[in-house]
Amino acid sequence: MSSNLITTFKRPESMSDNTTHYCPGCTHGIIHRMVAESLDELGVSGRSVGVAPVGCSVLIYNYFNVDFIEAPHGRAPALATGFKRVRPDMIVFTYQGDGDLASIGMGEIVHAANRGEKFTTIFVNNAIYGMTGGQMAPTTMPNQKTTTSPGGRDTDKVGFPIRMSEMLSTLKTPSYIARVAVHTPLHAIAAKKAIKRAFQLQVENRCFSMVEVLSTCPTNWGITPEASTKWVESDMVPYYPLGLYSDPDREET
Amino acid sequence: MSSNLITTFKRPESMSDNTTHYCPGCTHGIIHRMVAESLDELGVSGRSVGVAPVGCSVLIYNYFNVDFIEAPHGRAPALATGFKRVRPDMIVFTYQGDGDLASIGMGEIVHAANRGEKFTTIFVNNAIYGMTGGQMAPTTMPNQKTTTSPGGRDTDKVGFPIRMSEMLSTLKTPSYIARVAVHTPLHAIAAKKAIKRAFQLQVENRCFSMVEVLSTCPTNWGITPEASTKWVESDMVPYYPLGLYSDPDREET
Amino acid sequence: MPGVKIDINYCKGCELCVQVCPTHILEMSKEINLKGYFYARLNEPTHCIGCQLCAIMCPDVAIKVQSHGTRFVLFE
Amino acid sequence: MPGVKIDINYCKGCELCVQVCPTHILEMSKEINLKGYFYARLNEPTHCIGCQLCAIMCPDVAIKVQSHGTRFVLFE
Amino acid sequence: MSGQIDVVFAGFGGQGIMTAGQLLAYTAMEEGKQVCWIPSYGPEMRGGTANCTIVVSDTRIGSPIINNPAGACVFNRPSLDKFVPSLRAGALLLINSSLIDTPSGRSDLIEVKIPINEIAMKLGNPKAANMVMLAAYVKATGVVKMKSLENMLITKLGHKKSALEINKRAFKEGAKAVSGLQVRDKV
Amino acid sequence: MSGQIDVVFAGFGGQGIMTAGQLLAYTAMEEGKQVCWIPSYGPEMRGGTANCTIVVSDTRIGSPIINNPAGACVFNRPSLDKFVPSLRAGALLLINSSLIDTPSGRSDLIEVKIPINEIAMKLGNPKAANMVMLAAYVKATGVVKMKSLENMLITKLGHKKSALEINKRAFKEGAKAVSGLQVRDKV
Amino acid sequence: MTKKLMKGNEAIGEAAIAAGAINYFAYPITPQSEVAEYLCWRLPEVSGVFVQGESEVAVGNMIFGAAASGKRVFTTSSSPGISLMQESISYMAGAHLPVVILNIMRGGPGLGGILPAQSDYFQATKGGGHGDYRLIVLAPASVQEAVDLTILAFDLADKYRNPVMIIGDGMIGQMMESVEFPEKYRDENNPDDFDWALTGADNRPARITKSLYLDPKKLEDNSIKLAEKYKKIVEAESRHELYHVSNDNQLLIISYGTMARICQTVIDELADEGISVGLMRPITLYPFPGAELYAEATKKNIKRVLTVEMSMGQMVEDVERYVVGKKPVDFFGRTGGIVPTPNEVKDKIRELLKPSPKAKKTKSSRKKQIKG
Amino acid sequence: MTKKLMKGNEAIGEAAIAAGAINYFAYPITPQSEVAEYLCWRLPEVSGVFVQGESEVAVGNMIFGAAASGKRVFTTSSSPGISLMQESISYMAGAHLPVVILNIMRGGPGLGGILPAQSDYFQATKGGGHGDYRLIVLAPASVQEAVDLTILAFDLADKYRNPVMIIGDGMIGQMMESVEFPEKYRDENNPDDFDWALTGADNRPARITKSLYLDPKKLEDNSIKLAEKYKKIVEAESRHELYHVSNDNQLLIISYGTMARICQTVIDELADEGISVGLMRPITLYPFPGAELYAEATKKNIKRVLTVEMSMGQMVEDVERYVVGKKPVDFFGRTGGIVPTPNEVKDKIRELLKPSPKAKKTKSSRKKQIKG
Ligand SMILES: Cc1ncc(C[n+]2csc(CCOP(=O)(O)OP(=O)(O)O)c2C)c(N)n1
Ligand SMILES: Cc1ncc(C[n+]2csc(CCOP(=O)(O)OP(=O)(O)O)c2C)c(N)n1
Ligand code: SF4
Ligand code: SF4
Ligand code: SF4
Ligand code: SF4
Ligand code: SF4
Ligand code: SF4
Ligand SMILES: [Mg+2]
Ligand SMILES: [Mg+2]
Repeated sequence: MSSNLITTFKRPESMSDNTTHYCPGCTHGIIHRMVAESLDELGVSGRSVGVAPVGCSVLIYNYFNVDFIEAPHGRAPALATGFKRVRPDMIVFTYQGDGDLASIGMGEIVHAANRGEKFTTIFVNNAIYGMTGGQMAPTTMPNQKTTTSPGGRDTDKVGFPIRMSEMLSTLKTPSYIARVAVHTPLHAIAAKKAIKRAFQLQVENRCFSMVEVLSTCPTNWGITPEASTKWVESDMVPYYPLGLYSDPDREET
Repeated sequence: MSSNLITTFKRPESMSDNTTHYCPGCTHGIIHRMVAESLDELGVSGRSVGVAPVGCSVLIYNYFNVDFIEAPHGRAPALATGFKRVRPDMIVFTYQGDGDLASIGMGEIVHAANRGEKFTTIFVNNAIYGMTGGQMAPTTMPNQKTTTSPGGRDTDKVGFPIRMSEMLSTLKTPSYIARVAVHTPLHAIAAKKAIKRAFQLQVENRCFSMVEVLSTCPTNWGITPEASTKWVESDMVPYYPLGLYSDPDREET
Repeated sequence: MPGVKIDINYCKGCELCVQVCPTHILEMSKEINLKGYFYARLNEPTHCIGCQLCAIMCPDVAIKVQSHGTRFVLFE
Repeated sequence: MPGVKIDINYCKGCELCVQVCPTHILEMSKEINLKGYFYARLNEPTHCIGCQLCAIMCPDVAIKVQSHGTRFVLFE
Repeated sequence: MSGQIDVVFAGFGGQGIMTAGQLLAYTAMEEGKQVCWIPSYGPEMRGGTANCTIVVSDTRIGSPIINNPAGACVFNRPSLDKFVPSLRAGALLLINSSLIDTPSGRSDLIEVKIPINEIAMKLGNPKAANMVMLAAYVKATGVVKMKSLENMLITKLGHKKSALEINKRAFKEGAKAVSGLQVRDKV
Repeated sequence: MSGQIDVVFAGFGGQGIMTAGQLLAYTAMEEGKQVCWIPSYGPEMRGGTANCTIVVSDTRIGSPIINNPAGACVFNRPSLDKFVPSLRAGALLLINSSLIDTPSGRSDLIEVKIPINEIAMKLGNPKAANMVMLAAYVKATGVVKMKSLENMLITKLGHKKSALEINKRAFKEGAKAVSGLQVRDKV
Repeated sequence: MTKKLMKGNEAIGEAAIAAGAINYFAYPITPQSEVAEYLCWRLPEVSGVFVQGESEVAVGNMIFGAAASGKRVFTTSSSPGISLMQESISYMAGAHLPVVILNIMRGGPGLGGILPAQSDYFQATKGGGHGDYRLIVLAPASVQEAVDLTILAFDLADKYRNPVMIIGDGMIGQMMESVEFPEKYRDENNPDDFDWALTGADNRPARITKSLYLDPKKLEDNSIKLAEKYKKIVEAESRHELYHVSNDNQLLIISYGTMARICQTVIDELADEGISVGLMRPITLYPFPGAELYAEATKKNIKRVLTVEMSMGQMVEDVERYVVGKKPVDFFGRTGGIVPTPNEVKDKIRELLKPSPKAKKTKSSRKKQIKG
Repeated sequence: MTKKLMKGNEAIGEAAIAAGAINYFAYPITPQSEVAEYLCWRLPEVSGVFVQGESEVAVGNMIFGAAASGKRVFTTSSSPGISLMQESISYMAGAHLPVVILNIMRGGPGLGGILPAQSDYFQATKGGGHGDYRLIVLAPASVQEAVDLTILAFDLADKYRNPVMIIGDGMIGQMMESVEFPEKYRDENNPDDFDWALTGADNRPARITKSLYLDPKKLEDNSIKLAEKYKKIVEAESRHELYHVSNDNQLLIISYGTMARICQTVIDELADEGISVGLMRPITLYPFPGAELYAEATKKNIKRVLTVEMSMGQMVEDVERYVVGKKPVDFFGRTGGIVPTPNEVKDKIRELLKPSPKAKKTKSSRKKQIKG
């Protein structure tokens, strides 16, 4: 390439040089990158603290040049609450899977959102428990096969998938809540915008912010990375509509 | 009274003869009566099991001629799930306060509702922790004074009261969810109807059912029983609109 | 003639029944019951219309209502 | 001429970049990298339009994109 | 006073039992004594009985729980029944005769009946009954000086002039009720 | 075989390490022996190395963890490096020469190189490499009878005729690869 | 009875079914998720109940509710998940409810790791929850024993109306060994057989399953009732196994679970070297076979008592308590997922038995170690 | 320093402020809700943080997150609430985080009651959570000592980077006694003083607060690091008090917290009867003053050692362990909210010291009791 070329896309500063342990094609990596870019662009990575979940992304701290706490399974919002309350000058975020946030951590996320804790949650919904080998999550799609729903999720017995963004946006406390996806570049660009806005609102000390990101788990879905992106579009998006669910700037209803 | 008089209102069979430990004018007692009447009218008290919460109504089992389990604080829906799954032929209900259900027990109620567990929850919302002496609950009204919000609930710091019926009715799994009140006889009559329908749906093995009942706590609100009923009308009902939030018969949205 | 029977030992003197009686015939006694509460009592029994409102509101289910003929159901 | 640089030791061979490249110039190598994956590589460098789609989709942030002049932002 | 002195204040919720006991405790502390006030609290619900024990001592206090108190101020009947059997021989028993019409039935106690509710009513504030009782106890035992007690009252109520006045008068009446009695050495 | 015999199967995920080991364990059990199969599992993520230890014995098995195995079937290079040092003197080491080009470097082992991937490829199913290795090990040690192994294969794969055939042929090839070798008494 | 080669986790699941405990509630956690993955398809075959709870807190309470029915209920988890059940376990013990809980222990504290460990001994045997209560604690050393003890666990739970915990390490869960199940599987409990089960107050007074007693005398009575039960359990249910115990032994090893099997190999190999060592393997960790330990440890020939655990030293406290200073008590342990090899244990024993002129042989080496 | 008459619960709240621990997270539970009710208005006066969490599970994790900042954090609860914190406590210990947790114990197990008890000794000292970890455990006997130990607790937590638990019974919480606070309140910690606090990775490598080590060697290293810390704590931090200990003592009482004060009265009253009894009161329950106990208990004049607890017998296991059979160890306890009276304890002692011809005086009466 000639010398007047400039770099338009590169690894964000906030990311470390380590390669990840994620499976090939797992979109956790894309979401990591967007978080790092947001911290970079807002210039806050030096005063940020992430809270890692238990789930495939438990080792997220290995991939960031940012301080991190490792939370017990599901409790990241409680840790983030504790940290942010004593250090309101810092930028705090949790990064949580769907098992972590929507199953065991339900109480903690609802209450953190309801108290209006001023941290940011990146909620990676891949409709399954990735780390433990593909068990059913509260977000698993109807009829989706998992190791604990070998005949497919039976909604008569275990109910329908929980839509966290919809649920949390019923709370009256102001918040920013959006659902995005990363299965195509266009979706990914929108996702990045939402994530950045979530952090931006925290920088402005406005409100609790959460971005739910539809993500893939090729390994436990048992299909290729490409097929996984297709499945997000064909099966997940219709049930989990993308969009803005709550915004502090929006007129209250 | 002359001999052709018939009794039109009396203590329901399912209630025991014990006097309650509730404070004078506390509407927990009215709600107890309605639960007992519903069991009587449906003829199911002999095959019912109640799950008591931790809260002022922890001793509910002393006032019913019905089998009961005493749950840890907030976990009644999990106990009810366990019991009902192994004895689907029995009628199972939880009776829970707002601290119990909406604070510590958030995870359990959301997931029981979402799995569509076929039991009934009577949710007594008195906007305070009664039993422990009047601390703030997630349902405490904005500016309401409690022993842990002596300056009144500050929504900037702790958020707005949680509206459980609204939140749970966002779940796609079919359910029956209604909010009622008992501060006037007319409201009480509607409340009784809702409670009976909740049990009726369980008898028909239809769905999870929950009735949220706005209730009073004269003692910890620090006002008379009469003033308490007024406060329900003036302060609680506007924030907690009464009505049907979810019904399995209703067209899905 | 319809009427109510108040079991004074259940009564805790909350006065909710007194507030709701449409005929204003309930009042609080000057004596206390075993538990030390001033209890509710029927002042003018003949005016009772058997509407059950008092009973419906009584948190302690202390009130029994009797009426003529078939069960008189006001609100169903 | 815009272009991409793929750090083959980050690449896990997921092929997501290959799928999204609008000019179809990415392909998988026949060799494996240190980790044992067939990695992505640029087939016809001259056709790259620097659109970044590959980089945006790469879960392993293995791709760097370079372009002429001011930063070319396609989608903002 | 020398050594350790202990007393139980007992009645039902709302009679100001805890406050009376605490005022005694504050005063004793102010006089430089070791002191321990401990309530007996019931179930997490309202109502029911209330009582507290106060131990005052010149030296370090051992057990805050007293098997056989040297004094009891009983405000209602159930409290009389509850505490009389455990009082040590020679103990001082002050009975609220406004609400209790039976005697203790023991012959080894110094027993004084005081109609504290009526006295308080006369003073114009039924809520001052507890102060009548407290003053009677203090006067009779000398556990603390009456003057100290009054000073403590001023410290606590200084800003509420009217309440202060009534309570001061209640002190006088209480002291009067046991005038002549001096059990200082016995307890 | 007499006494106890133990072996490690080691390679990376996807090479059928666990399956081969389990088939051996099933067969030994069917022959009436005591048997213990234990995997070594890594972090909760995918990929990486995989290995399992099989202990076969006529009597009750003590430790399922073997310090110094009497046998090792290594499927890739990292496994060779990992297990060679711990093998006991005289142990049988079967090396997958399709992926490993270095020798063990020890002189006190019975070392056999078998290009199992190539053999399997020739048989038309690269996935049968593990069966080639298994058969070679069984043939060389006699830990179980080849016939028993085949019977077990039939039990497990009876319904999948084509897979059965290929695996049977893999057995033959594996056995052939160690023909002449008999370490029965050594291990 | 036919033999099957099965993974410990799956065999335990099948054993529960054999015991008539077809009501299972669990939340996934490595290294025991296979129990759920097995039972989620196996239970429907026997008309059983399988529920994946939303958390271990919920699961602890689901089994609580289910157990009140009089039916047999089962859950499985691993260390952090068991910590989350402590409140419910205390409640179930207080309410005299029979449940069986399996803890496939992993390395701790905290998130720790997923490899085998035995560092939850204290939690299991002393009660990680609040109040005066005890669990019956069983520790299998092989897949077959895991099956047998699982079945026993349900019997003990029903007999004493007390929660029973089976503790195993990751090895027990992941190992495949041959196992036999009973010819005839037990039927589900009939709730009507119990005078405490909640079956509906039809023609009988209502029953209450509870642990609250606002009257302290009644609450103490409940604790005394529990204590009397534990006394019976201590008298009747202590189980252990001796291995190579003889009057030639110079040293007695105390070890449980798979660790004890490794010690068996140690003993066999040391015997070849002419060093005679015996093993006492507690099968019940509560009740701890204390009297039996005392009897063995105080035999004249025993010079020292060595406790071997996959922990920093937990059971050793009980060993010290029961050996009451009669013999020096030593400890060897690895933790965090590291399984001590026979060689390491042998080295430790050789060192302990080495006649050293300066070291006072009667002093516990444990004193020099970390303790408290 | 001026004296104040204060309730234990409130005094402890004020003591935390004095220690610079102005970050408080809690969930209401009797009999300690007054701590929160006090701090909710008192903390804003000192620009502190007060958060009422949604549950004890959440609170345990809020203090976890807050502690990672390097600031001093505090929580208070009572028995069932403490059980719910076990997972987070194990995590915080594993991550070497300093926090202080107060447990005002109530009767258990289960919902139990709300009256004073000491039945969470095991949970506090052995670790109710999973894995090899320990808490430093302090047990005050008076309101003043509650204040002093609360301040000490924060110092110890910071010094050792380990959670510290203060355990008191309902009496400590409800009692009013006169207390003195330090003249000068301590400032908040400055997070920059610590090389582990999360202050933002600005111009330095990122820091991680964690307990996961997938490599078992590293996980074991963490356990060893913890164990070495505990060894130091055992060596340096054991605290106890002796009362009326002399060569005339026939019997030695071991008792802690307010129970020990009741025993002081017992000792005074028995002295009047001519019976000489001494008391050893552990102030630190972990580290347990074991060597000191051994020294006192083995003195020639001591005939028996009596452990007195408000439980069915928990600390007595440690007493047995440290007395190593040198003297008979007896136990007296009441539980469920019943506080033993001095008379009961005196009766027990008189009975124990009665020269009985048939009873073998050297046998522990505890053997006859419920144990295991
Ligand atoms: C208390 C507790 N329970 C269970 C586990 C086991 N566990 C680890 S990760 C996980 C689920 C992860 O799923 P998810 O949150 O969806 O994240 P993903 O791996 O899919 O990204 C579970 C159940 C644990 N570590 N701790
Ligand atoms: C684990 C646990 N945490 C806290 C408590 C203390 N506690 C008892 S009842 C209660 C709140 C009750 O409030 P609510 O549920 O609203 O019922 P109410 O008394 O108002 O009817 C609390 C916090 C407890 N018993 N257990
Ligand atoms: S298991 Fe699924 S979620 Fe986890 S790294 Fe692999 S693909 Fe991603
Ligand atoms: S405290 Fe409140 S909720 Fe409880 S019984 Fe009294 S009035 Fe009712
Ligand atoms: S029944 Fe109606 S009229 Fe009669 S007393 Fe009651 S409220 Fe009044
Ligand atoms: S409503 Fe019931 S309790 Fe209240 S005053 Fe009337 S009769 Fe008495
Ligand atoms: S920048 Fe665009 S054109 Fe160039 S390789 Fe990537 S996707 Fe293809
Ligand atoms: S998207 Fe990234 S990891 Fe995947 S093949 Fe392309 S360069 Fe490799
Ligand atoms: Mg997931
Ligand atoms: Mg409430």
